[in-house]
Amino acid sequence: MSFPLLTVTAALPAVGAIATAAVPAAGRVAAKWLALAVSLATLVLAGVVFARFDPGGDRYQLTESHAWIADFGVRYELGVDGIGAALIGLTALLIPFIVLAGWRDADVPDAEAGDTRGRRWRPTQGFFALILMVEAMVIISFAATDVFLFYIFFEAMLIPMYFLIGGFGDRAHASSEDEAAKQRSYAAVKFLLYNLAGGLIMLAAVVGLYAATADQLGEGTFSLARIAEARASGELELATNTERLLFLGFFLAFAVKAPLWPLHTWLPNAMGESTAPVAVLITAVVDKVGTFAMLRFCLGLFPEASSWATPVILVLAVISVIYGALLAIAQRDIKRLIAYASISHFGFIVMGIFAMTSQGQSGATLYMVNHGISTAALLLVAGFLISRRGSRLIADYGGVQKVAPVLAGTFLVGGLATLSLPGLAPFVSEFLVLVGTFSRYPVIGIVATLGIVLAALYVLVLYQRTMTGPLKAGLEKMPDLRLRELAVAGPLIALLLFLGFYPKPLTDVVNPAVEHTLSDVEKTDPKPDVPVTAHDAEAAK
Amino acid sequence: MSPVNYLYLASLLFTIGAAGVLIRRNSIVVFMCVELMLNACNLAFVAFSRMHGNLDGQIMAFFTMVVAAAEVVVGLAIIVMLFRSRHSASVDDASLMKL
Amino acid sequence: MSHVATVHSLWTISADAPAAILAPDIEYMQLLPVLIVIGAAVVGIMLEAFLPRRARYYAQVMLTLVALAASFAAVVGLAASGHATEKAQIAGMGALAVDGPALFLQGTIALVAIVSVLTFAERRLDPAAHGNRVDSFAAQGAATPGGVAEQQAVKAGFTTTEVFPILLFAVAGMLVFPAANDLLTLFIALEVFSLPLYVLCALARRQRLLSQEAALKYFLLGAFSSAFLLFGVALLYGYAGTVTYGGIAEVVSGDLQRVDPAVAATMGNDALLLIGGALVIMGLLFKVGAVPFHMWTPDVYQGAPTPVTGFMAAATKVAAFGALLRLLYVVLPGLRWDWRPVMWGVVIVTMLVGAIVAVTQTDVKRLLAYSSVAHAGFILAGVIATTPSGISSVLFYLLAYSFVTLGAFAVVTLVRDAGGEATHLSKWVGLGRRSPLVAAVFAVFLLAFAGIPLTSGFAGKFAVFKAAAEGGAGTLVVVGVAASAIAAFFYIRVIVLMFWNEPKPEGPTVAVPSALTSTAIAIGVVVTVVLGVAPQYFLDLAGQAGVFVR
Amino acid sequence: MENLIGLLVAAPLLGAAVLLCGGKRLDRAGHWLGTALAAASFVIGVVLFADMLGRDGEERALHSHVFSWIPVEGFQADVAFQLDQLSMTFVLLISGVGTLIHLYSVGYMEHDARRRRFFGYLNLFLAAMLLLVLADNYLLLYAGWEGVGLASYLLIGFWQHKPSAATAAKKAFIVNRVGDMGLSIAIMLMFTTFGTFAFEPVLAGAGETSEGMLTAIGLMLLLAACGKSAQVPLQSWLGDAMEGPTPVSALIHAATMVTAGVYLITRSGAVFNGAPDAQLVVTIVGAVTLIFGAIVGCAKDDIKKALAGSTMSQIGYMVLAAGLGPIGYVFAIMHLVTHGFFKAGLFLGAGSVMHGMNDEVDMRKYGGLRKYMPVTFVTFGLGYLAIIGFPGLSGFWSKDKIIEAAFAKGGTEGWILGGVALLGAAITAYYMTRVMLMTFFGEPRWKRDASGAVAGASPQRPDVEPVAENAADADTAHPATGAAAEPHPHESPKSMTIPMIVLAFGSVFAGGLFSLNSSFVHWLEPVTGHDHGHSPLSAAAVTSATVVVLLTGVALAWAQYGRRPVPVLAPRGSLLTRAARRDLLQDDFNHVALVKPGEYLTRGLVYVDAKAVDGAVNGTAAAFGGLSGRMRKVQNGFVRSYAVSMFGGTAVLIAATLLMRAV
Repeated sequence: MSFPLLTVTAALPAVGAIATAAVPAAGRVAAKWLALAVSLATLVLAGVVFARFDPGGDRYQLTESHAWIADFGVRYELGVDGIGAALIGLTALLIPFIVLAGWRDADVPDAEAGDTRGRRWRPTQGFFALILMVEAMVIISFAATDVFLFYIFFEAMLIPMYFLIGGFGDRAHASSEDEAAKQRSYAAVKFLLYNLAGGLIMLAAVVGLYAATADQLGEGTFSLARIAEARASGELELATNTERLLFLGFFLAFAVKAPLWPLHTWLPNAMGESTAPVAVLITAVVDKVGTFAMLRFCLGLFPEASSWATPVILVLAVISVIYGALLAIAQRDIKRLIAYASISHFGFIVMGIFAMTSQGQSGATLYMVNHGISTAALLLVAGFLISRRGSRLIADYGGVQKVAPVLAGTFLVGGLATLSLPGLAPFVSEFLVLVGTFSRYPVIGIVATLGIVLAALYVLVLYQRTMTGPLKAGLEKMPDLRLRELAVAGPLIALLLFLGFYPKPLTDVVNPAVEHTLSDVEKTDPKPDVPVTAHDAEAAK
Repeated sequence: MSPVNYLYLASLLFTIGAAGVLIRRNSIVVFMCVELMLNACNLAFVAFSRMHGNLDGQIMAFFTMVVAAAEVVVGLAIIVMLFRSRHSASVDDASLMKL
Repeated sequence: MSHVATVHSLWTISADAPAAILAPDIEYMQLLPVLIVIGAAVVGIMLEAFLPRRARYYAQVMLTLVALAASFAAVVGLAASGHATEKAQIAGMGALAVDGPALFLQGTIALVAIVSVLTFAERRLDPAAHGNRVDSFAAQGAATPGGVAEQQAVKAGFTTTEVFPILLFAVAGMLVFPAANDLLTLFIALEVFSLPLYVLCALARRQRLLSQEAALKYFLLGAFSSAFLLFGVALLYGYAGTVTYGGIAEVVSGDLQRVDPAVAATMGNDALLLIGGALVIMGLLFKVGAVPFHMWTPDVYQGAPTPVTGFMAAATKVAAFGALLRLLYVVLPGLRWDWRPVMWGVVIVTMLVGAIVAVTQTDVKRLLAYSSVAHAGFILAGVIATTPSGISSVLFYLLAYSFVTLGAFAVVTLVRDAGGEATHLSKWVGLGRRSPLVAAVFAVFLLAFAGIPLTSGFAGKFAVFKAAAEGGAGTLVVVGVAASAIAAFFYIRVIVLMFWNEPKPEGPTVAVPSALTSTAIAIGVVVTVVLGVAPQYFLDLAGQAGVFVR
Repeated sequence: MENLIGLLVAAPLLGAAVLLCGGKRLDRAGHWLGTALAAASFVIGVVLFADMLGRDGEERALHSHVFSWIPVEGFQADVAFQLDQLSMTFVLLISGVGTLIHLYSVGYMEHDARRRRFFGYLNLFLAAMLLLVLADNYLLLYAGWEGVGLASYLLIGFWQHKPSAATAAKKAFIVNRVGDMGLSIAIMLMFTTFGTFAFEPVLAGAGETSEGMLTAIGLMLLLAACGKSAQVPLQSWLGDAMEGPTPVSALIHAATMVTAGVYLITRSGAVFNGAPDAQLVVTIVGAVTLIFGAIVGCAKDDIKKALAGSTMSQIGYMVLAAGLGPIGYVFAIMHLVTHGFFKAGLFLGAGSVMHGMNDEVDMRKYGGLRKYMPVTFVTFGLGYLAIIGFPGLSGFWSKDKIIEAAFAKGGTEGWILGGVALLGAAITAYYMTRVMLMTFFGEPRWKRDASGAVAGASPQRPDVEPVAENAADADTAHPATGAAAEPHPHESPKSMTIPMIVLAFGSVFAGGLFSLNSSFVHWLEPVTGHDHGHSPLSAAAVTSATVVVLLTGVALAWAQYGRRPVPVLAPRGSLLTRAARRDLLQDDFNHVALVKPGEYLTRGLVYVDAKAVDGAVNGTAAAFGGLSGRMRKVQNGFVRSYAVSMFGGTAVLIAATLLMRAV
């Protein structure tokens, strides 16, 4: 029995969360440092996972398997393939920045701190504890190789997220505190109900999967390995309609999470009302579980149905790409703008996944990572900006670069990453996705390419309105980035540049996993019309 | 006379009792209707017992009487208590809780 | 002609000496759980009669707890000695079945009762009246609300310690109910636990008018339904010539060994069977609160003293579902194709109505009442799966659900304002700010109700849905999922207003409970989490217990 | 040697990184560091050039594979360089001119507080541009392509506090993005067709695929070229790009970046050769643009915008030439190089003028400056002669060849294209003469401080408004210089004049040098290929025709601006003039055709998102609420109605059971 690395990686933040929550009200600062320390320790562990993962090795590595709920055919089975490893790395990487960026977001206003209920009411501890709890659950769901285990945490993570969104909205709201509270709880409830509804549909599908396996294999099972093996040996033959229904059940849940048009409307509210770090947590970490699950479960469990649904899904994806971008252009609220931009990007990811080409899927996986980092950079800097002025409206800003050049600069880099400028990480993934899609579905690919123009539009318009031009009244005193904030923005940008020029470390890990997935769905890349001799020569050597 | 007729009678009584419960307002009367239904059941038991030629049905009837008695004890207590606090025995007045 | 002869032999004394009546032999050990409770109840009445008033409270509480604990121990003993499985048998001249489901449910009921007693005995919540600590029961049930008698009773520091023996009687009835092996026992048990509940409902200390109204409604409707049940019994008797489950089942499935020819002539009329079966099922559906027989639930839950509500909501459901299971699986399996479609309808309507109507409720107790209706629907989905996993899933769900319910109602007793418990939701606004712990605990229970993973609610829901799916009732699963989605909405609503709406200055206070209620709530939380995270052991238990003796 | 190639890019990149991240402490020496690094890469370029000359024709190309960039199954994008004659030409041009302009900027940006960042951006541009021309595959080229776009965005908008500058920068980037879309689609097409997008295999395999595919690729590449090289229909950004500091206009928007399109087309020669239709489109675009730009150039009173118009039209020449195929490639590049010299020189001259005139850009407020800034006058003059193609100077050699080639295309096309080219030459002569006269000859029109009065008077005059606006912006641009004070024209410092002189030499001799026994042709032939088409007109005839038309152009301009004094306020002018002042209504067109509809679309979608998509969900929720509200009414509190429901329920139960048995 080898050392249960994955379990520990996931358990550490969970334990840390409990510890953080237990810190008495007086020790707010201590709680913050504790949370930061835990998140960094987790990052180290994730680094170990990433290092221990051998691209040339088995499909799933660092596996653990224990009996759990025999009656439900559920086992506690963990294991990472390249995709999982990459995303666990991303999660562990972003959390410290999120913690650091949210350092002051949950401080009790002095007004409340004094009064008696300050004694019991400890929002700061709660805030960081919840973040760590989310991290733990996300990591488990990236590592789960048992459908039920995944489902449990896929659903459970909604609760801490729900409290993060509803409980800690940013104070930067136009109207009164009451109004803000209303908006917040509306956003939080919307988030939860959308995802819960999706999850419940998935529950039906999960039950159905159990029934199917129990019916054909004698005992019901949720283990990916077992199912794959049974399918390979022909023990398990899902009837076409059954498979399609089950697929839809799973896909809907993931499409809500991911969010795919037209199931996206919860995202702008959620991201708009929550603080920037939480918004990052939503879009950069939690939503990735959705796209990740499409790749691992939809394609892995229901290959035929996946190819059956591909055309429709691709159309929805490309609609998301364009639709999200157009709506982003029209937004007046910085965070909502970024939210719609994310919708557009998730469209790209889904497109890449269902293009069923190795470029597309590698691109999609890289996209998940890169989008996480770039959105984090952009959104966190935007958060710093918002916290300075106390408003999310673009119209309240202007000429910031004059007083806060560094802030403006980092913001611009984040924006350029969002419009996927070559040299920054997202370009690599976006181009791979486009090529991958184009090589099988040219029309879709071309339409999606429009997205890169629209992206330039919304990013640059945002930058122009907020950062350039004459200085808006009231911003004269705006301070530039503080050290803590630089510590957040700097590394992220460095990472964007590094991965933009040298994504090899990631691609090496991801490629084999993608090959496995493609073999699941029994798809091969379309061959070029003209096999160029020179190219073949290159490939040979 | 065939015992089956007693069954018809029992059903009739049962129906009358049920109808009474549905249409009468006075809680005492409603309660009496319930008792009537129970007695209809007794009649049915006895009739069946007669048809089957075994005693189970009659034993059932005895138990039912006891139960009915017990119900009276509890039921009347409740009704009287309510009457004392409201000065009304109408079941329709007891409708504070709704929706 | 022979027909007349037999009739004649019934009441004419024949010349030869009557056969000696041999005394029945009762397996007292197997009946111990029930006997202990009944005995204790009787003793309790005695205590009321003879003990001085001051001493009664403690004596009663001790007696009740001990009795219930002993009863539970007896159940465990029986199960351990294999009566749940290979030594399962019919006891008491065929009156009671001692088998897996019976013991499992009896154990559950005993535990539920113990926890309820803790909440019954709580005396810290209400402010002391004239220096006497008071519990949530009327000083003197008979005294008119607000009348002189009542004031005197309060001044004298009377408390209705009778509730404990009454509770014990109810428990006794409930222990018998799921074990009842003939329709007579079924009916008697039904009445034995219903009548005490009617009384308990009427004994609230605050808002006595509501309490009495609840009692009246519960009583009238209960009596009404039991009359139906009884008529059903009569018809089944008419159909089969016997009231034992085994006997009826034989007639239904048509394999008759020991039926005397006389009866054979007059039985087997399917109309009687179908109508009778429908009536009996209706009587049980009333107890579990399935639509359209659910309408008593909200009013009674709201009016009854909250500890009683908790007890009813948990224990009654357990007992009634136990009886329903036995009836459907032992007596009427031969009729599956007749009652299943009908039950489908009931299940769907119950799940949907419960969930939908709850959306607009404004009173916590009524909200929980409707949610209990919805849950009844979920459990029924498992009941009609007609597979072994169906039985075990229902048993597990009942265990999980009853403790969540107890915990939830226990929390409700803590939130109070001048007029006693503040059950209106508007009073709960901002609770999370004032006392995060209580709010958090309640949130846990709500999430369990909503079936969020890692809570017992999820495990149970998955178990029954799984059973239903295996039973080929995929449609029910889908409807159930839809209902859960709707239900989620109002659970979430409560959480929202507890945590994110600014507390109002005249908001409620949270009474600090004594160890009793605290224990009750703690148990609730622990069971909820344990059954959510590591349900396997209990699933095994339910699985082993999943076979009826016949 | 191969390893040096990487350094070409690395040096300026390093400079950019250091200068942008370095912070305040670099403010003092930063600009020199930037210049030094630019010079460094020029030196390396020269070394490599010498080395390349050491080898003969075919073996001159160098390859260097640095590292594997995006390795994905079936998709191998490498960071690898290819240095052949074509790239080498660009390397020298870019790093050479680039270095000079760095030097120039040291003086020009002296008073700007953010000079360090300016040099950072310049270095960034050099790095990206060199990457663009050195890449050995289209994807890496794409990276450089967007890199220069970014640099140009940053530099156009360098004075971000001017809304006009910020807008211009944004416009430039977005219009370029449209072109980039074309490039990325082209790359995808190549990938699906050839399974790769490295130059060698693609160009080698071009023959093996269908003409239709080649045409598609070619058109997409053309779209890219249009965006980057400001060709119709994506030309609208170049005029506004003049918002940037003048050195930027000289380097990026005259000498190097805007010519990237020509590079792309020439580089992809093999593709275009296989797709005549695509080539035809290329020539048409070139022809249209060269007239378009020329006309705009005639009407502008803003000296930089006038020059911008001329840039557009000159690039039109190059694109036209490139569209002609092997006949034209060499001359396109040759004109590109010569143009690089003289246009950069002209811009620097303009900059120097503005430097002396409080950043006044309105030529109507110049006049008679030759006395005050002799060096500027001379260098500018030489540039002027070069661009109008005065016999003997650079422009003459390259432009003349292009016109010949155009005629050599043969057939009606040949005649039309040739005619257009000639006409362009005439107009070029006209507007450049106009600039020359208005700036350096005639009465000084800046003596009395009229700028305030004029600026104040101008708003009623929509046609001159842009001028006044720019003047105002230019004033705010340099906080150091007083706004409306009377200018004291003076010669610029050495750091500015030296580059101008060097470039002037280039614009005089480069053309001749290249044409000596057509050395340039032989230099490039191995890469681009070359064939001498047979022109219907003799070379002599073309040449003389050219000379004639340019003389007429000069004469016309003299008649209009030389003999009579130039009015300080622009006359209303003919319809065409007014249209030309508004860049021939290109922006108005875009506004009506794209911007407005876009706004309506997005607004509409916002409504849809809120009402339809979101509304559907909220509607469902509300529906359940209403349903619930209605259903709870049944719970009316009356025990008897409860009993009724029970009774009814039982009845249904029984009925249903019996029914089940019946069926």
